[in-house]
Amino acid sequence: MFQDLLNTPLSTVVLITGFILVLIGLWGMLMHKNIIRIIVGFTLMDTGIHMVMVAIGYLTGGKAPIIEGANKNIVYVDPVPSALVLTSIVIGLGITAIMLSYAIQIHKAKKSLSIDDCAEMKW
Amino acid sequence: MVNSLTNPLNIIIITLLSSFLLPLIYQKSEQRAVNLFFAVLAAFVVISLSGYLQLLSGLPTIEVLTAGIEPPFSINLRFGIEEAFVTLAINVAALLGAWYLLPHLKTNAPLMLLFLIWIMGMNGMVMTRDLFNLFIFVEITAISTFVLIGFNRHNETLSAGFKYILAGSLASSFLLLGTMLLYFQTGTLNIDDLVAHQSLLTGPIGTAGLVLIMTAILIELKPYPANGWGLDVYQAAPTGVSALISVGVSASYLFALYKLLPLFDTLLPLIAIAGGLTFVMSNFMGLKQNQATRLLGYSSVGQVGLLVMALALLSQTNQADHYLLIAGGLFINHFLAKAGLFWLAGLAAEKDIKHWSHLKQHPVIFVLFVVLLAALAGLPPFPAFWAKWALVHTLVESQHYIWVGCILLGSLLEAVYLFRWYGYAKSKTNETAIVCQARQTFPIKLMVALLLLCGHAMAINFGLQPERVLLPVYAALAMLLLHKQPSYTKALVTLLITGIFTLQVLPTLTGLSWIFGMIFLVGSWVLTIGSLYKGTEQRPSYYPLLVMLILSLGSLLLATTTLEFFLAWEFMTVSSYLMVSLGKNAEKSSLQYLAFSLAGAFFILAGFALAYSETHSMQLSSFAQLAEHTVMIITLLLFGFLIKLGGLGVHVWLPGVYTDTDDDFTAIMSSIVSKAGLFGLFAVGIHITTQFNDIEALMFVLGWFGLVMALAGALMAVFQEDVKKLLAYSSVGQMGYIITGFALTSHMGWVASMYLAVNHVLYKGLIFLAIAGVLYRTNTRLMYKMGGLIKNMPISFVSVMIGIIAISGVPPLLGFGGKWMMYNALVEKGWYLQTAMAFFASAVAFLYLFRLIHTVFLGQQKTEHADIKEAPITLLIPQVFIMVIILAFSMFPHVLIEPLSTAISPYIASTITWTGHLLETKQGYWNGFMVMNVVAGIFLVPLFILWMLSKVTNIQPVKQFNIVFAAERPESPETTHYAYNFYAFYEKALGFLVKPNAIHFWDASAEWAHSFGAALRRFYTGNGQTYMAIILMYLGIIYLSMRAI
Amino acid sequence: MIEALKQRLSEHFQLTNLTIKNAGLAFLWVEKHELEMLLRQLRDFEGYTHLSFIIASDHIEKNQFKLTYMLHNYDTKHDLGVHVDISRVNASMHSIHPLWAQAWTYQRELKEMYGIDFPESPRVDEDFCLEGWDDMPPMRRDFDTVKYCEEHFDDRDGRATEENRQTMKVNIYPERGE
Amino acid sequence: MDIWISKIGYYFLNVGIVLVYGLLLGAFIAKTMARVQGRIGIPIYQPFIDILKTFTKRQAISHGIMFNLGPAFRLAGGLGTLAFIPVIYGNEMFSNFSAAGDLLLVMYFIFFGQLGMALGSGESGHPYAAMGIGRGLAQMTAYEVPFTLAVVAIFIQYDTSSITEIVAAQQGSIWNWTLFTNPLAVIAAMIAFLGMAAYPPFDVAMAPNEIPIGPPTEFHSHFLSMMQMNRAIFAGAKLILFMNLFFGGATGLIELVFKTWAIYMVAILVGAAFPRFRTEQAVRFFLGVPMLIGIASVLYIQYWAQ
Amino acid sequence: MTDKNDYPTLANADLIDAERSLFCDARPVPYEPYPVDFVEKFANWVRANSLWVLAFGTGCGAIELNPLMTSRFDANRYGIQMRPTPRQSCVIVVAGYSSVKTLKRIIRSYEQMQGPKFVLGLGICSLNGGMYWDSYNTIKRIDQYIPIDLYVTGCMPRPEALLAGFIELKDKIKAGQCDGTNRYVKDFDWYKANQKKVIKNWDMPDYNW
Repeated sequence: MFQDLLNTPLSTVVLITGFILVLIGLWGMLMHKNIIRIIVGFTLMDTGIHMVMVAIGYLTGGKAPIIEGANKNIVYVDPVPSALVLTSIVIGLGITAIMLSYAIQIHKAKKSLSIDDCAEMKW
Repeated sequence: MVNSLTNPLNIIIITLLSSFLLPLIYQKSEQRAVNLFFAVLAAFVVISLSGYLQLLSGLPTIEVLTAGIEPPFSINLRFGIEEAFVTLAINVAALLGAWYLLPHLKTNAPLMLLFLIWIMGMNGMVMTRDLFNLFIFVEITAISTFVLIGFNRHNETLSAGFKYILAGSLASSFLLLGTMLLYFQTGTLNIDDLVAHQSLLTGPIGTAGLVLIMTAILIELKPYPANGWGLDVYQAAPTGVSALISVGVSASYLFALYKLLPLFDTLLPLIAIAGGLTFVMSNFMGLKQNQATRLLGYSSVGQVGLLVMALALLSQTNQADHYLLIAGGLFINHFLAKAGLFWLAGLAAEKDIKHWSHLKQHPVIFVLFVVLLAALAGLPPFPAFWAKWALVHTLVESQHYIWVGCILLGSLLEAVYLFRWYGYAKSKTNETAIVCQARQTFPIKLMVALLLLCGHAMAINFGLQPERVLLPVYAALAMLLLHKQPSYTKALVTLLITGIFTLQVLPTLTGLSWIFGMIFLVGSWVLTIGSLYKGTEQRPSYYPLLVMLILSLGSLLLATTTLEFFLAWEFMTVSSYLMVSLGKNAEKSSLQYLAFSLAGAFFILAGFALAYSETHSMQLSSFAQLAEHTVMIITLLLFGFLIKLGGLGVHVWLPGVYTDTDDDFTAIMSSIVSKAGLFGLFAVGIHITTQFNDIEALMFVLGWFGLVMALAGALMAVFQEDVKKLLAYSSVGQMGYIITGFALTSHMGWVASMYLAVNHVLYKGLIFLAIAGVLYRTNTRLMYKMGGLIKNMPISFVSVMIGIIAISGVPPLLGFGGKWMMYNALVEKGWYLQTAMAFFASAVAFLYLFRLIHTVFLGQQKTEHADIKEAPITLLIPQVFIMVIILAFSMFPHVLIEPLSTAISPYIASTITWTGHLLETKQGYWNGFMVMNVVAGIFLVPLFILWMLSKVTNIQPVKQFNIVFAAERPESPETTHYAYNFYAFYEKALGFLVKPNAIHFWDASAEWAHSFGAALRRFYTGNGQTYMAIILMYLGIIYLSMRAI
Repeated sequence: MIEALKQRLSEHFQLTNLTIKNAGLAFLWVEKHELEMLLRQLRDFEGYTHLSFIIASDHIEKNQFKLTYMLHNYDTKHDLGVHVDISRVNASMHSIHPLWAQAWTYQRELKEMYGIDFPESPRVDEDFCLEGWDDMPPMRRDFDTVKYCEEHFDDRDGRATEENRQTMKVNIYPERGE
Repeated sequence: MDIWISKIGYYFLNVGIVLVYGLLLGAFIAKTMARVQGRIGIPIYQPFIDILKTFTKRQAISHGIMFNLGPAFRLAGGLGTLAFIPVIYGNEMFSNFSAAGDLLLVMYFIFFGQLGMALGSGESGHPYAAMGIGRGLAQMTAYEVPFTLAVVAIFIQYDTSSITEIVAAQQGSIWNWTLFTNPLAVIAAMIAFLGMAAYPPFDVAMAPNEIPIGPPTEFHSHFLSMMQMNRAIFAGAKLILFMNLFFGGATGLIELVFKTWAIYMVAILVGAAFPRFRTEQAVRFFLGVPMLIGIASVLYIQYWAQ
Repeated sequence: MTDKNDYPTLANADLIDAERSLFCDARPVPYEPYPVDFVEKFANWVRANSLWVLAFGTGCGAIELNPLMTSRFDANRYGIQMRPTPRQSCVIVVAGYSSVKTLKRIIRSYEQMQGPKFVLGLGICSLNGGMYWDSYNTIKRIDQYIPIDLYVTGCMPRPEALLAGFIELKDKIKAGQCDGTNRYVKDFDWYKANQKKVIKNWDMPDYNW
């Protein structure tokens, strides 16, 4: 039993960790009132998703996809997710930056960082 | 070379290039940076336009391959006709929006840059065929949106922007995750490839991926209830940005959804439900909304929901041609109208729609506002009208009846809150004026022009001649140019236009249409003469709308297909609504009128669509082939027409409308416009003569309905103090007889019905014109405040007297003919108890008729009315004209009855015979000519006695207080004139029959709809975390219901 | 019973006199300023809920009007008259229409016939029975009705006046004569 | 042309007969009532004298043209109603202008005089006139219901609305009268007749003690005499109508006199025995049992008798 | 109808301006007998045989009018009827005393009757004031205010006497002696002066048409 657990491929561990991070991030976004904490939650979730992406692309025993010659026996890791992850990390960074700048502006305008103070419009 | 210049990829390349250049140039010269900025946007437009034109001319779809490798191994963009159309729309909107936003944008180079990137992102979303690339463009768009929303740094904007970021990032996370899951399952990111490998997507991972992607895109399209953040953005963001979010961003997401639809084959019902729910619910919630921008937000959300629903439903029906027409029509309509309205809201700078009346002081903006509202509400000639027509037809054909109900309900609600907005803008005057330059209104004007253009194009697309069917609109727009002229000129031009139109149209009509042509065209022409009496007033919109109304009535007559009919019907509804709304304090009543009229129109639409699904023909004559759905179709059409006729239960709009409109228009409204419903009945009725057996039960119910209506209308009229309300209820009663006559579905019944209709035109027009003169002179509508006016207004008195004798059916005037034929027809049909009921109703009519003439013209005159003059001559001329016609028809009834009989006998065999002047039926006979002569002769006897005795008797003319007053003297005219609560005793006896149940019912319904809207929007707590939770739950629900499927 | 009533009332009011006419009728005298309180007391606590009438009589010798407010008790079937003496000069009295709404009618009549003013009584200045009367109030004892008649209405010639009492005694009821 | 001249001549003969008869009938009824009360009562010629008296009034006032025309309308209404009713069956002399229209025409022409009269008395400006008309019209709407139902029953029964043919269908035997072939309709119609005749209990419109005689309260002198004439002619016409519809018509003057007198006596007897209804009571009354009887008569004829 | 200027007018000085236009201001004119003597005689006979009495109980004598119509005395047989409105009546019975207030109503009702019209004074009070000879509020001679055709004196005269009075009135009418209508018109100013002397609040036109 324990052995099985130890034998779990790294990619699965990463995958599971990623999903756990997503959940933690969501929990952070939903449960914390402080905007900064919400942003932290978002980055956690973002990171989690990236880990999931990487894990999806990984093949057990695969090598880095640097193709030298056409050796069909070598199993390469799928390079596409890795490329995508890079892109999405950049995007996630951008969004985080914007969120933070919003946080600054909100604090400037309202002297508060609570998300409850952002509820002036409803219905 | 040209091709390479107009390569859509250039949109992206140009943006990237200029994003380096712009900040540099900006530092040197602001103006040059702006020039470059517009050059880029113009280049976008040029690229997409040239691409669109090329594709239209038949060139193949442009496939843009990156990295020189075929997909799926590379990212590819596609620029087909659909993409070209959407990008063109987006880019045009972007150009105009940039023009609008320029004062804000040019303060800051990065803002311009972001704007360009934003537009590029939208373009990219439309064009890309790669799922991950889609994600990237989504993010590009989203990031620039976030920034653009927040640039003015208001409290509300910041809150809204942050909530938007939270929701948007959640959605893009879903998208990313879903993309990866699909990739994991299929190993490809290319959409076409994914569609090709759809079979691989059946497992849990694939399904989860699909659900995630679908949810992500749906969330971005702001479905109910996971759209609170979106509404906040619409409300708080700068209107220029809101406009582009509502149109541009939504368009690109919609197109993304459209692209991905093949992937979601199994999820189509869910998408449809999501869209439909959003459409109906957001329109319910719109009822409760008073913030202009948020109202537009609800409308946007609803429209997008409708589009989503239409996309989902139509892709199930496999009707490609309709598909594009409908989606494109709905899309372009929403696109243009919503952008225009958002910009207009920015110009108006007034949050609360109740304070929008300052718009009135700027007539151009006001007209733009009305046109945009009409377009948004899906009224003709704007594209949404055509799209909804086709959509309903398609859905009915594929038996999606419930969806049709949703669409019509949602559209009705939307029209109601939009036009309530119009009502507020129309109401009390606001001191503050709008400050704006022509520069700012330019994009709005262009949108309106494009809307009209698209409507025109759609008309062509539907195989109609736009210059004929859209004539009312164009004529009205042309009349608007005269708006600085005095009322006289406009009235004369109106008479001229309608006169020419009448002369053109009438000779082409035959049979019943000709008779209705006489009613509609000649009748309204004569009544229009009366409106000259308000010559000194400006009445800027009265005459354009009048022209539109009359011309649309004319086109109604010319209609041979259901589409033409419905189009003209809607024109008539809209123009009459707008005319009603011109009256003082007419906000509530005109809104009621619109709501009921549109509901009626939607019933008609549903009926036509159902008929089309059976016969596959839009010809009205194809109704003859109906078999299966006859009863249902006729019921639907009846509902529609009865609402226009003011049928009992839905008559509640009628008194308010007749009361609040201008007095001269009330005459037209009551005597002419109400006949449009009757024309509808006959236009359909003549084609279904062979199916009378099928609908006999329905007609039996309709017969009783008409009589109950006749009685209730008469009874309600009895208890009114307001003279126009009295006449309004009287119209309800008279319409009751006419409906019953139609329900008889026999030759004599129809002749009676038509005869009564012609009568009603004559005497109601006459009375309303006379009363218009009285109201003009006395400035009150309350009858007990009048009295004794016979001395001052003898001709008006004679008009009303002739009118009431004609209504009451007392021989020798023509009203008797109608009653006589009605009873004969009823007895002939075997409807005996109905006959007695009709008689009772006509006896009750005496009560209100006497009250009308007594309390206004007879009795004690008020002191302040002592010096009142006779009504203006322009009101008297049509009255005298109508009186002459009434007397002529009374003397020679066959002049009227014979054409009616001949017009109807092709459809139903005649059962009446003529011997000279003698009209005979199976039961009885009537010689109108002889009756007239006998009565005239007999009348000489008492006249002779009077004359003779006045020779030997000293007759002293006396004044109003010289009455026997129980040996006292009258205190004052007010206390002596017996007028107020005239029939108190009758109310004690029968008042319980006319408790305002219908009004209570509809008031309660409206209240219920509002409360329902209020309950629905409890989701929108304003808290970003709640919104996120809702989004998560939305995902969960979609997933669960997906599993359930 | 009526004595007991008087006892109770005397605790609060200065009752100057009490006359018991018979078992069902009694009269009280009260000062002008106490009248309203007394009536209120009688109405609210003693059961005299009904105001039958208000009359006045002219005591020209004492230069006084005597007002009589006649009350009725439905429970005991007892009538109680309350007398008030007021001055004849600029005669004026408090209005009791707040106590009994119908009092304004009597007060209007007294204003017209005796010239007793009741300030604030509704419509007290309007004509009541006489229309356009412009002379001294006719019920005052110093109003000379015969003189007024001679001034305003013409006699018909030939009207003879006999001594009425004598005529009756002699001609009509001779058997009762003395 | 000759036929028209003779027709007009015959018509005025009819008018004369009905006028004299109507006046005599009124006097006879008054006399009868007087006898019942133990009085001698008016001379039988008193109505004639009354009419002449009002004609010999030498002064009059006028409230306006409509006021003058009101009685003219009223009289024309009575004359016209008579003109469209055949008085005696099978006699060209007494058929009047019944060829111009059927029963429906008569039923609607009854309103002609009432309407004109209402306008005339309305112009007098007297509130009692308006009140009386309001009451009268309200009551009229109610009693028309059982009457119409009865008439509809006759329509069905005889399948015609021509008065002449209705009378023709009742000839032959006394058992052919509507009274016996369709008693329910006759009951309904006779109850309605009580309302039409404006005798107690349905005389609230003219209530002399309350709103001094209602609509005609301002009319006097020759205006009044025209209305008196109309009262006689109109009553006669209505009686003849009822006789034609329900009691087999008349083939001779004596039969006419007897039948109409008998019909009139119904109203008198009821009127002598009942106090006055208020308007709303009258309305409710007619819309109660009489209406149900009328409906029953229609249903009876429609489903039972055929 | 005839124009306003066609007839002689009255001042109506006691009406306020706003009300003056509400009342007719014509002065009454006498009527001439029919030009043919026979017609006039016949008309008088007709008038005498159809006496419509205004049902207006002006005073205590009104109680005597009621039994007149019932079975004991049955005035109907002489062509006497009650009418509820002065417009249609030809006889007004001044029944007993009349106070100044009632006099105003009597005058108004009398003027609203259409001629030929007749007045019957009932009871001694209408003749010379009777027992009200010294009342500040009761007029003594009714004939100073309206023309009287016949007195039936007594206090109160019984219905028999009243009936006899009516028959006497009929005879006078037949003889053409009842010209009260014209007398009133001819001596209009005298009557009006007398009326205005006793009626202080004259809030009506000078002649109530």
